[in-house]
Amino acid sequence: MTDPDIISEDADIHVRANFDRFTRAYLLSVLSDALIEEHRLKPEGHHSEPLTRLLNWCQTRPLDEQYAVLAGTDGRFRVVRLSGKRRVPPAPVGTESYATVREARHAAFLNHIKDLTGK
Amino acid sequence: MTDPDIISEDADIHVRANFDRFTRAYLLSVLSDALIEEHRLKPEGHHSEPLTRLLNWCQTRPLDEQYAVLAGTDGRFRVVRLSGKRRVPPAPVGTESYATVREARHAAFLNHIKDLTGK
Amino acid sequence: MAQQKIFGYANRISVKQGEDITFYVNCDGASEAQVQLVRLIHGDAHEAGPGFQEEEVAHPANGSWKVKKQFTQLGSFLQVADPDNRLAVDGAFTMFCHIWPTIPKKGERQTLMGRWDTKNNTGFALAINPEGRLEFQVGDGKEVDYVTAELPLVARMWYFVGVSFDPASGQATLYQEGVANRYNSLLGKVVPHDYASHVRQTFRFRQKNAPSTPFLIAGSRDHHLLRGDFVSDLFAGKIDRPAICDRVLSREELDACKTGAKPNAAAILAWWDTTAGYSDRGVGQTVFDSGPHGLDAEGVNHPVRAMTGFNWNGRDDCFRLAPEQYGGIEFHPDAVTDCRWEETARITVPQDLKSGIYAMRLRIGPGTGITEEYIVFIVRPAKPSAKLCYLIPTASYLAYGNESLSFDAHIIQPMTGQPPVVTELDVETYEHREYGLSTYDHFEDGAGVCFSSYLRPVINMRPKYRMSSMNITWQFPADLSISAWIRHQGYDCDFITDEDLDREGLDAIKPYNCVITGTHPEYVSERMLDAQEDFVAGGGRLIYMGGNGYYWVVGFSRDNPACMEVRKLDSGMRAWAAKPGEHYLQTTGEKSGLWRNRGRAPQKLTGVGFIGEGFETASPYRKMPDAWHRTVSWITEGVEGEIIGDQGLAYGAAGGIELDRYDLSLGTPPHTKIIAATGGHSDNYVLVTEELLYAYAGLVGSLDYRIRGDMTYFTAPNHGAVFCTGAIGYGQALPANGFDNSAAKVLANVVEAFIKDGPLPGTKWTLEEKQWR
Amino acid sequence: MAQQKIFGYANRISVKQGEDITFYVNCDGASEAQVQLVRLIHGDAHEAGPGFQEEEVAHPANGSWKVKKQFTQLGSFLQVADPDNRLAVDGAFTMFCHIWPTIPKKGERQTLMGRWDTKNNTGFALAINPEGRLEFQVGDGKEVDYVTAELPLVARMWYFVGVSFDPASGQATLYQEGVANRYNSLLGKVVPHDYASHVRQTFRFRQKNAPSTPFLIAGSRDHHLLRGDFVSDLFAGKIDRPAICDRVLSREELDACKTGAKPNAAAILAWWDTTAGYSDRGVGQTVFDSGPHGLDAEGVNHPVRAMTGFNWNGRDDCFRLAPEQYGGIEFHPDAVTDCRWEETARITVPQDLKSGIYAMRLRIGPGTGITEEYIVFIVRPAKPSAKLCYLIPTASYLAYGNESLSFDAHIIQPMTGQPPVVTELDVETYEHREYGLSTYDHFEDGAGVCFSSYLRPVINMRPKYRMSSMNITWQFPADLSISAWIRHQGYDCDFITDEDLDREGLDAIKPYNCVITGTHPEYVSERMLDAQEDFVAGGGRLIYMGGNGYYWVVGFSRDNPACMEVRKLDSGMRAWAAKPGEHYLQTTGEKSGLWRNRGRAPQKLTGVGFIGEGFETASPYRKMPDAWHRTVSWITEGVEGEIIGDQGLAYGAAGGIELDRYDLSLGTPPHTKIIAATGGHSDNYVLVTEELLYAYAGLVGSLDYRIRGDMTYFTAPNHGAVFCTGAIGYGQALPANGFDNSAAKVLANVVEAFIKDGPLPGTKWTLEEKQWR
Repeated sequence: MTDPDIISEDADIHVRANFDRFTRAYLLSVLSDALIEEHRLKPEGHHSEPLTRLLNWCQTRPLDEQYAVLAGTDGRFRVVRLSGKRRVPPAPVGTESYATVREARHAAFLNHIKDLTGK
Repeated sequence: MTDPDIISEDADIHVRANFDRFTRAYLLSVLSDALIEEHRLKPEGHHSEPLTRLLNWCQTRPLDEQYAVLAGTDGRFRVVRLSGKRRVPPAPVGTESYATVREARHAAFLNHIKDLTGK
Repeated sequence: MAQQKIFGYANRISVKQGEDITFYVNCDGASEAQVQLVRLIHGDAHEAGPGFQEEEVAHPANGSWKVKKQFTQLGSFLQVADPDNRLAVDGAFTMFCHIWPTIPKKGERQTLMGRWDTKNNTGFALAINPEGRLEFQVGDGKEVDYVTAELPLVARMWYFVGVSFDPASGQATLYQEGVANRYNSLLGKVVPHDYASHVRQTFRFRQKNAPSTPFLIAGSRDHHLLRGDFVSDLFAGKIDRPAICDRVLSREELDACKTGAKPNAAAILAWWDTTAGYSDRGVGQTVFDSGPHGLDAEGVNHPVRAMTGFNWNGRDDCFRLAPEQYGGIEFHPDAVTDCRWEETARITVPQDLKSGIYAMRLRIGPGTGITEEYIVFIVRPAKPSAKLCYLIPTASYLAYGNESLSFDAHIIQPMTGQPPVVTELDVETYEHREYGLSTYDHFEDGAGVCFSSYLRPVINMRPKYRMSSMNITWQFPADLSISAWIRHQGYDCDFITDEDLDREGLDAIKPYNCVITGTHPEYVSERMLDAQEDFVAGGGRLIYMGGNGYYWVVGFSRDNPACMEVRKLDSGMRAWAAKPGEHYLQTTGEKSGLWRNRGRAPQKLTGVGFIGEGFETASPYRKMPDAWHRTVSWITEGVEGEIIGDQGLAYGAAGGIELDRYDLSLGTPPHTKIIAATGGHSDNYVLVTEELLYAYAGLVGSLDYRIRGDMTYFTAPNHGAVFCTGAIGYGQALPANGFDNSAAKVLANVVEAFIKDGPLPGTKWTLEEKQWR
Repeated sequence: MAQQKIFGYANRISVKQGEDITFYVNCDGASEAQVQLVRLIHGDAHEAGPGFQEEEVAHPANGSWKVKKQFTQLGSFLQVADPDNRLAVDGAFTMFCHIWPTIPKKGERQTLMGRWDTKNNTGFALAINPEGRLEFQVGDGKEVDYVTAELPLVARMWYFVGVSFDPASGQATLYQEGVANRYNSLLGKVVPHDYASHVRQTFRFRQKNAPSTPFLIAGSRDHHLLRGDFVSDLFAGKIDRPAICDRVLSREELDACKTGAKPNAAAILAWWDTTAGYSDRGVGQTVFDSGPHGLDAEGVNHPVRAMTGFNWNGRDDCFRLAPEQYGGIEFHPDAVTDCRWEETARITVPQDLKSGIYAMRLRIGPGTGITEEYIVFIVRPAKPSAKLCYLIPTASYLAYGNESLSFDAHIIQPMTGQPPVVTELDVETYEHREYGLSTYDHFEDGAGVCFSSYLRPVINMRPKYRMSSMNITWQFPADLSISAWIRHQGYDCDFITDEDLDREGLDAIKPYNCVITGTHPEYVSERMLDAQEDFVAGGGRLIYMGGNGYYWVVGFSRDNPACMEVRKLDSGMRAWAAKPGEHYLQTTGEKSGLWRNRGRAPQKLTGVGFIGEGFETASPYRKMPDAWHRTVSWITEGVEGEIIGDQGLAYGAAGGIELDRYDLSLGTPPHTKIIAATGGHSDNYVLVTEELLYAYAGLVGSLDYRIRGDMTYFTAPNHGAVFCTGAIGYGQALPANGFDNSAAKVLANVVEAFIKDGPLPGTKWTLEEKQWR
């Protein structure tokens, strides 16, 4: 054995990337203002099939691509992005704050959409 | 203890009946010729949400309300109904026979619809 | 004319050139069968493949065999060897045992113990009557007297029951007390029920003891004009420490026996110590009498041992920790592990019969459906000669033997997504049920079936058969698609079975360069696993052709390799779950369940392991980036584009049914390459339960990237290697388009490399590359 | 000014009137804290309820406390008691052990064993260097010499490693060999990797042994100006049978030690027999030295025992079957089970302080967020006096103590369906992590956390706290909704804790007519379960207010009730799964996992057990036909129509979060009545994994009728009874609309009936009815 570097690449990543490519293509094909409005009006409970699939994609993205809501001591809510690294706290996303958890959660959702569309 | 009849009624049945009542009401509200045609054209794989829910209801009905396809020695296929009782063979449903498994499976589906609508 | 049907089995599933094999046949409606030895080429009539193919083989045994109706003793029970009839007690006696009945209100009588002749009404027996009440009876051949408890027994509760009878006074006294503790029974002490009953009655009649009546536990002697003697009134449930004494025991004495204490030694005629005989390697079928006469009892049709007894404390959850708490023996009236038919014929396998998959084909009348039988067996070479070896997964055939999921399993239609497609053969077998159950079935009382044997007709281990719930071939008939392909390719190949591997270990496969498995080698003993691991580590090449393989821990007892044991535990995709405390194989003393949960996930040997399953549809594979790596590009040579396996006999593509995945965290060798993978399956495909820590919505094919089959490859020491297809459907894809398809092409590349001596293709690169990637 | 923050804990979670309790406080940015004893009334600020409420209580300790910065020793390790410094070896020596490293390439040094002072570079130690290679070093206070293995260690593989050093020649010889077998390690023998390394080097320097340096296993001595001495270079992984000898052992001698053999007795300085001390009741924190000097080692922060050792054979899957295979001790650099801070204050609980839930409130600076701390404790009556007893589920509080699912668990968002709502407190705790983890978390090396203690700040066991992933109250703060309701109703009520019940058994609750639980009493020891079963069977009335209760088997050791142990096994809704062979509690010797899998499903005691869970939404209950039965109609008296619990602080209704179901097959008493049930939940509600045999699509709230909470009732012997709400959300529903709502009405009916002496309402009918229905 010449180079016993056993911390090898995880080939699982190839399969995941391939799956994600197809999933994003589908999601981009169904994404619409109406879908976003559906989430804004009712972020929880039963949704249309495209929104259900979109939310599933959002929720299962890697930890460092996940958003959370930070409840500030000022009573307002902000969007933060998880680090995905132990002990590394989440980082602020933008500067806006929201009056309700629901609005902030929708803002987190919009950040996922931004990541999806690259816009 | 005056009458130790411990083979008591299963109260779970009440809850199931209640759930089934609501489910049937929903299914009747979405049932349409188009839905039946959707199944006829493509009985397997991905379906619309109403058909997915309808098929879930069909597939999870009690065993004695389930249908199977009997492949005859004549090369044709018939619909039978399961007995739900051990060692009791399924019973024929109607007299029709079908040239393909797919057609017979759709016929089994139509029997579920009949049970649902009571027609 | 009676309905015509013919069924049979053989004494062996694997036989070497030059050895003998014996056949047992049961026939209704005919006295002669047309018999032909055939080599089985392909099993499935699917229009995308070559169709059913067999090859008739000349043999002196071909022609006509005399056949007859044969009878099967259903049900497990204990038969006491009592040559001196010491238990033919004419005087006073007491009988007792602990019981855990499962269907007390069965509507049929269930004998617990005694010496009773049902036909002639002679003898004595302690039983549960059809209404579920404890009952004792004596009969003198004309009249029968009964004493019956006041209240029915509650299912799945432990009781101590007994009876004393004094012929002098005629007094018969029933003793019934509940012995439930916090753990051993279905219900706890918060339930306001009084389980006790003590009834005394004076009988008018006395027992008459016919000399030929056996003392039985969990059944009684019966007789039928055509059939002769057999055992009926079978009991469903557990019995612990049955005993018989030669006098009336007092209430106080029985109170002591209730705790498990032995009665005064002088009184004992027999006291079967159901906890004796355990070692850390398991326990056998003999139940030892610790009384003065050594009247040991022998289990028929595998009463289940290593089961918790009346005194199980909930803490010692393995019989090896506390055998004294494992006196429970579980009986099932619908168990059968050996039909014990009379021999119909015995043949010698010709020395020059090529190793392969054969059957004795028997036909009566029209010779189709249930008037045609194939008794399948594998012919091994007397001496290994090929480079390639096809390891036939007979343990897995046993596991599925005579499964009836389509009729009995409420979950099967939600799983498969479609109504089953059943045949006359399925209906016939289901209705009569005389050939027993599979490890996917439950006994009538709800217990999972843990023993399966081939000493009975196994209707789904034959060509032309499709699993009715899925409407595709499964196990044996599916594996014929692989052997058909091997033959089509012209590879020289030896055939062996799981049974051979379990018995002989590494020696069985050491002579070969390459071992190829069946489509679904799911059931594996430790010896089978050790042999394959040693084979690969020693330079052998393994092709794992299936999905959901190397999954269950099973055991075979040395003295009866025809019978396999498995316990399905708290994890895995499984038809049933063993009760707490009953997770260890009585056959070997090992914990059963998933190999993954024993520290040997399939990934450690093969690189992949079970991740998802689905039916209705299948998908092709797509090449992954590793496919083009120069160390492995030879595998997909000749396959243009990214797609592999877009045809097949199982739902139209190679990547389907049960799927296996690469997972470094479960022991996939770190340098394993994913050559190709399926993905984007329909939502009928679901994640396997053992992958779930927390369930959540969305664990289905279209949403979870983990649900896919991985085609993988890695190199092992000494020029060894392992290639996996990652899906069951791959085998059924081989015959598509006249064996000319991309799945077959890839496999041919691998087989042809693997059977060659010396270094593997691509290895010249590894000297200048990182070995581990 | 430094950031201000204050955290604390107490030495007890339950204290009787008149007893003492000690507080430990750590404060940054202040030297004084404003302290006030408060009774906690309600915890959640939710607008649908009464909001946060506390009551200040006069006490001499109120006022100002001196506080300071305190330090926490993170990490588990073994400290050797060596008062005579016998291990301060100046001459030749050999050290060795078996190891199973989990993150060898950690980027930080990990000491395996030795006597090393990191600050002064003195002593000797065998370690893993930051690049993952075995390394031995000696230091004389100025210079350090190293010898390093040629190749890095592979994670989760067993090795035998050692070093010999001869100061005379300066020769240091490293010994490293792989000892993986078929079961004990991540990878099998099919992986072509050579694990061995043998390196010899001649050192220029020699060890200097400072008298004060301790001999440590899995860490080494460090020093910090403010903090003083502490332990750093902590090791992650297992160590088995470490030893030190007073001369150079030959290669052949070490080859023998590799198999587990002891070296020649004359050479041994210490040989820690990590397999000694096991009994069938577990093993403690002392590791015994079987060498000549008896230099026993003591575990700090609960190194995990009852773990498989290097020689585990895969067959003996419990330490009670083969303790000699259970020498593995698992270390985690991020474990902490006792902060061991200096005492800040001690107070006496006034004799007349009403039993209830109290806290010492500490504030610095602004006194909000992390500048406010509540150290919670329960005050028990010196002598029971009420009819009603609130059993506070402190074992379950421990289990969730400081959980960080929102940050670390990839599955939490798919589960909850929504992004978490985190606070400054959550972020602060996550970032610093000095207060340890919950049994829902993993250590940095991926192992699940099996010990949790309250001898550390527990940030989610305080008022005002919401679980961030769900944005509702959970455990302690949710249970305040029940105590607020009890107070609102004016019921006289005594409070006790799981800890009291585990220690005292039935005696702790026997005086009461009725015991009411918290919203989620999920973690239960055998003694706690026995006590409640005996209570009900003896005529007590139990109100189980929660969902997913009586679920996990946990253990407390007698000598340290502050620390709970649980192992999460192959089944159940769980954050992690213990490895094969490591399923038994080191604390008690019992198999851990689900009570259901031990033969004591929650249904046997309560009538219901865990069936489904979901978040985002909740639903009300609907009355089932039994509700109108004349024996139980009193329960819903005053509730018009069919709906119960359509308001609440947790997702707006009483029927939500975790749900429990009636199931006769799991031991629900057959005469149990379902008064009402939820149902038709959203598809975020899923079936629990332990209910799954085969997974299939559609096991979600809107499709599977089993996913619901059952409100049930049954009578027990001696006027006993059990009432269950069947859902966690019920407790949080009580305060809705000023405590005036249908859920509260039903519960009031039940409590008022249950606290009365004598027969229960409805029982007059049972004499003329079937008892069992």
